[in-house]
Amino acid sequence: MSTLNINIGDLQLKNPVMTASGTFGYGLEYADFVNLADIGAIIVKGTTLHHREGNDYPRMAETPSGMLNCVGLQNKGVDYFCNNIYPQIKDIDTNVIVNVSGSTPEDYAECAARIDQLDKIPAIELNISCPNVKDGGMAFGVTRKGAAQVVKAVRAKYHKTLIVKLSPNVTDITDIAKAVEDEGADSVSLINTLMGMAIDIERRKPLLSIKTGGLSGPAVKPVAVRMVWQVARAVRIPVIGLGGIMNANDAIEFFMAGASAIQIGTANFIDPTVTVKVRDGINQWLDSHNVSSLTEIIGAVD
Amino acid sequence: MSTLNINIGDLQLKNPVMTASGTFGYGLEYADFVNLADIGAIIVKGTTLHHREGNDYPRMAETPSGMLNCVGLQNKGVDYFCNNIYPQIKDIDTNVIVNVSGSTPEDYAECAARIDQLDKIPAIELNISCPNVKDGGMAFGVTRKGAAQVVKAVRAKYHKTLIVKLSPNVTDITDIAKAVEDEGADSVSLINTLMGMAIDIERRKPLLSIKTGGLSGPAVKPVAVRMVWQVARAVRIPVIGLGGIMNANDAIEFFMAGASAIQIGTANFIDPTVTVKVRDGINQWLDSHNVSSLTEIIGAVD
Amino acid sequence: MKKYMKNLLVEEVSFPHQRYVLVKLTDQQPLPDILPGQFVQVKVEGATNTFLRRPISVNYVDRNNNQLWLLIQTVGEGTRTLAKLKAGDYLNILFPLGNGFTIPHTTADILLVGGGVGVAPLLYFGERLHNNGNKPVFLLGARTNNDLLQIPMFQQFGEVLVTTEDGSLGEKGFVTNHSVLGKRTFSHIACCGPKPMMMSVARYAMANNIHCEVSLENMMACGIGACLCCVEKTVKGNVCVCKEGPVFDIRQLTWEL
Amino acid sequence: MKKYMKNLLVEEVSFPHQRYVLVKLTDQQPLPDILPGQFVQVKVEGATNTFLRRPISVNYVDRNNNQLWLLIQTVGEGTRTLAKLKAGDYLNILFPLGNGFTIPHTTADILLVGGGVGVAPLLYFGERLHNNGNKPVFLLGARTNNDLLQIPMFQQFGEVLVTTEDGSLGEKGFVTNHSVLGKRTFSHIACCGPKPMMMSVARYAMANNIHCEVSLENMMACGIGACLCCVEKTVKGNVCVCKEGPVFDIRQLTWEL
Repeated sequence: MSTLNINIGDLQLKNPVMTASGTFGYGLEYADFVNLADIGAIIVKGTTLHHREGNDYPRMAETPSGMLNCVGLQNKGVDYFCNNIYPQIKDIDTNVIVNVSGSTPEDYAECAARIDQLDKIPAIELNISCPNVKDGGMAFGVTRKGAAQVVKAVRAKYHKTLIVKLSPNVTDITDIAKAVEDEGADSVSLINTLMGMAIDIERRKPLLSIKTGGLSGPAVKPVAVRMVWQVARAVRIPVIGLGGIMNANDAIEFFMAGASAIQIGTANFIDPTVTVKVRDGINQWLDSHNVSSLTEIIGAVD
Repeated sequence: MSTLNINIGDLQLKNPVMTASGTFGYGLEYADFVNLADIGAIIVKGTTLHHREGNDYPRMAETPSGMLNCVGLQNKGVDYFCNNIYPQIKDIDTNVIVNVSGSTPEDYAECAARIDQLDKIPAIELNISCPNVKDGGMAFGVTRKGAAQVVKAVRAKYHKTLIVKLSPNVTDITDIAKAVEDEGADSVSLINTLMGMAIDIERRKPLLSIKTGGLSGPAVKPVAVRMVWQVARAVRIPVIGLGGIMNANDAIEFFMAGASAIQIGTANFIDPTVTVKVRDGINQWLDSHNVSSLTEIIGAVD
Repeated sequence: MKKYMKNLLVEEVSFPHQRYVLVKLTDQQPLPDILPGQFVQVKVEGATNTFLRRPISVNYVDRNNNQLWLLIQTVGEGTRTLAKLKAGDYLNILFPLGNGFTIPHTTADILLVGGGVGVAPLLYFGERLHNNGNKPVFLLGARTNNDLLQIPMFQQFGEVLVTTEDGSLGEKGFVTNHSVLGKRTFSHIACCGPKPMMMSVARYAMANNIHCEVSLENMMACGIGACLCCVEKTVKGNVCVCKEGPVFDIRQLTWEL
Repeated sequence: MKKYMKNLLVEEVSFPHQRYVLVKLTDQQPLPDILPGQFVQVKVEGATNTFLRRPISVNYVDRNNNQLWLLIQTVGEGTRTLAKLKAGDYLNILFPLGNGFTIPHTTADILLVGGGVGVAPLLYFGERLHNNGNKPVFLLGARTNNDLLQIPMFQQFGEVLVTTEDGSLGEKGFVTNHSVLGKRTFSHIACCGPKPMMMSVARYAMANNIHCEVSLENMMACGIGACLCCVEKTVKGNVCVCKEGPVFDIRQLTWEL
C-alpha cells in the first residue's frame, strides 16, 4: 500500500484527488454515489461576494471528447454560503475548499476574508480565469499585472492555504504562475477551461447563450499536461493539475508532468464515482510499479 | 446548384475547401484517392530556405479526438522544391499554395521571393506559428511585433496573395491578426495547432521526441471556431478557418463563424477523400437550405 | 430519494416505431422506488462523438417483472447507439433522478397531455393514478396514426383521446384543439412534449385556472444538480431542471403565456 | 502501385489465439495486386478513444477465394474493437500501402524470421517465394508453443523451424540462438518482429554478410507518406516507413549493430 498523502502548503491531503470547482456542486449532490471522505479535497462551486444568477440557458454544448459550458458563476453569494451551506458541509470528513471569484480585487479579498472565518475551510482556490462572465476575473487571469493585483489583495486578508487557478488562454502561463507565486500564493491549479464556441448551423446561432464558453474534458488534456509541465518547472510552489482526467492513468500522466495533486471535473458527469476509482487506481498503479510514495513520480518527466 | 467560388485576395477558388499544410504532402500522395482538381486549393507542406531534417521519431501521438505531432518542418529546402517538386505539381488544375516557414524575417522573405518566381503558385501561406521547432517562427507568431516584422519583410519581396497562418497559443489572437493585416497580409488562416504534451507513463517519458507538439483534430474545433469568430470581427481581410473539420457541417460552422474558406487537415489521415466529400456536402447543405451562394452564410453568426 | 448508479441488464429491446426503441431493463435486486416523471441518465458506450450521458424519462416500471422501461427516440448518434443494444447487454444508468409529477388527491379530474416522445412518462404516471383510484384521461397528439405508441397500454389506465395532424386517427389537429377541452373541465393537467405544445397547453390551463404541470427537457450534463447547465428561469430564479424539475408547476415558470 | 480506399466485406472472423483475431475480407471485384510485406490502414468504427486508422500488415491473399487476410494482435482499444467485427460487417481500408519485401532470384537461399505478430506478413511472402521456386526456410519464435500461429500453413510453403522461450516447441531460446544459423548459410534474410529481435537478426546478417531486410512498425498517422510522422533515420536521412518502407535493407538503416 503506497503513501498517497501529500501537502499543498499547510493543506494536508489524505490522497491527491480533488474535485474541480463547478463540477461537484457542494459535494452533497454526490453523497449517494461516493463516500465524500474518500476524496482528498472537495472544491465547492464558485462563490462570489454577492448573489449571481449566472448566464441564461443554454449553458452547455457537447463537443468531441469534451463539453463547453457558460454557467457564469451562478451562486447565492458568500454570506448565504457561510450561513446556509457551510453548516451542511463543515462536518464532511475531508478538506472542503471554496472556489472564490470576483470582479474587483476588493471583492475577491472581501469574499476571501469572510471564508477565512470558517474553521473547517482550510483553503480557497482563487478563480482568476473564469471565461464565462464579463467581470469574472478572466481579465485578471490573463495578465501578469492583473493576476498579481488580485492575489496581493487576497493574500493580505486571507491567512490559510491560497490556491490560484490559472487560465490556459494566455501566451505564456509560466509568466502568470510566477507572478502569483511572487505575491504569496501557496499553490497554482491549472488548467481552467479553454475558451471555445460551437454553432447550431440550423438556427445559425451559437449553441451557448453568451456565444462562447469554456472547453473541458479529455479534448483539452494534452494542453493541460503541457502547461502543468511548463509551470511545474517554472515555480517552486506545488502545482495542482486538471484538464480531462478520466482515469488513474490520466492522473499519473499529470503527476509525472509535475502535478502534486489533481482535480477531476467533467468526468464526474459521466461517472459520479470516478474520484474514488481514480484514487484506487493510482494506488494500484503505484503498488504494481513498486512505488512506495506518490512523491516519487511527481515530476518524473524532466 | 449553389455558387461555391470565393476569392481570397487575388486568389480565385472554385470552392472554399483547401488542404492544410503538412497533412496533404504535395497533393500527389492523394492523387489515387481524389481528383486533385476538385479541391479549391492545395496547400503543400512547409518549405524553408534551407533543407531541414525535422525532429527525431516519435513525432506523433494519438489523443482523445485528436493527435499531437512534432514533425518539425522536414523538407528539402526551397530550391529543391522549385527544381524537383514544382515541375510535378505545376499542372494540377487547381490552386497550389506553398506554406513558407523560416527562422528569421530575412529567410522567410528570401524563401518567399523564390516562390514568387513560380508562375503556377498564386499564393503562399506564411507559417509564423510552428510550435515544433525552436526557430520555427512560433516566437514571431505570438507577439504583435514579431508577426508584423516577418510579414513586413515578406510583403516587400512577395507580390502575389499572402496568407498568414496564426498561432492559437496566444492571449489575444485578434491583436496578432490586426498586426499582420496592417502589414499588408491578404488573408489570415487559423488556427495552427495548440501546443500540447502526452506522456508514456510506463516509460515515464513524453510520447514525442521533443516532448511537446501541436494538437489538431476535432478536439480543438471549439477553440478554432471561437478564434475564427473573434478574428473575422476584428479584421477586414478574409479569414480562412481550420481546426478539426471532419465533415461539411463542421465546415459550415466555420463559415457561419466568419471564415471565407476552410482547410482540412487531420481528417485527411482518416479519410483521404474527405476534401471532396466536404465540398459536395457544403453544396448539398446550401441547396437544401435554399442558399444560392456560399457568401450568404459567411459570418451569419454575429 | 437515494440515487443509484447501476449496470442494469437489458432484457428486451423492441422497435415500436422506426424512430423509437423500447429498452426493458432489469436487475437482480428489486428496483428502488421510482416516481412518475423521474428520469435516468444513460451512459452511451461505443459512440465516437457522444461524450456525456443521455437523460431518458422513465416510460414504465413493471414491478411484476422488476423491469424499468425506457422509450427512446433515436435522434442523434447517442440515441442511435442505444438502439443497437441487445438483450443480454448491460446499460449503466444513474437513477432515479428529478422530482416527478405531483400526485393529486384521488378525486382529481386529471388530464395527461403528451406529444411525440413526451408521451413516454405519462404511461407510468397514468398507471399510478389509476392505482390511486383516479380516472385519468390521456390526450395524445402525433403527426399520424402510425406515430402513436403504446395506445393499448394507456387504455388499461384510463380513457385515451387522440389528435393527429393528418386526421388519420382521432380528431384532426393539435391536442389543444381537441373538443374535450371544451366539453369537460379538469382540475389537473400534466403535460409532456415539444415546448410549443406545452406552452399552448399551459395557456389553456392558465385561462381556465387549472393546476398544470409540465415536464421540461433542457440539455443536461450531470443530471444531479451539480453543474448548473440545465437551468430554467423560474420565479425563484435559475433552477436546475435535473434536480428541481424536470416537472414544474407552470406558475413557477416565467414563460410568456 | 495504385492505392484504393474500399469497404471490404468481412467474410470470416476467427480467434487463433486469445490475443489475436484473424479477419478475412473480400470484395465484389478481384482484389488488386498486393505485394508481400505491404500493409493496409484500417478504419476503426465505434471506439471512443481511437481516432486514427490502424496499420495492419497483410497476412495472406487467398486468390482462389478473393480474400485478404489480416492477423491482428489485440493490444489496445482500437484493435480490441476490430476483434468485435462479425461476418457480414464492412471494414474500410486503404491498401495496398508501402513497398513490400524484395523478391530475390529463384535460386536464393532465403530465411524468413518472425516473432510475435511479426510472423503475419511472412506467410504471404513465403507463398510467393514458394510459387517462384524458392525453398524458403521459416524461423519462427514465440514465448510458448501455444503462441505459434498458422504453422500448418507455413509448412505448405517451406521448412518451418521454431524456437520457444520455454522450450515447449522446437529449440529453447530466441530465434538468433537457433542451431540452423550455425549449420546452414543463407543468401537472404527477411525479418519481422519486435525491434530487439530484428536488431539481433540484423547483427547476425551483417556479421555473415547476408542480404537482410526488416519490416518496421513505426507509429503512423496517414500511411501514405503525407504527414511525415512515421519516419525512420536512414543513410538518406529521415524517410517515411509508410512509403519508403515498411521494409528496409538493414544497410539503409542507422541502427547501432
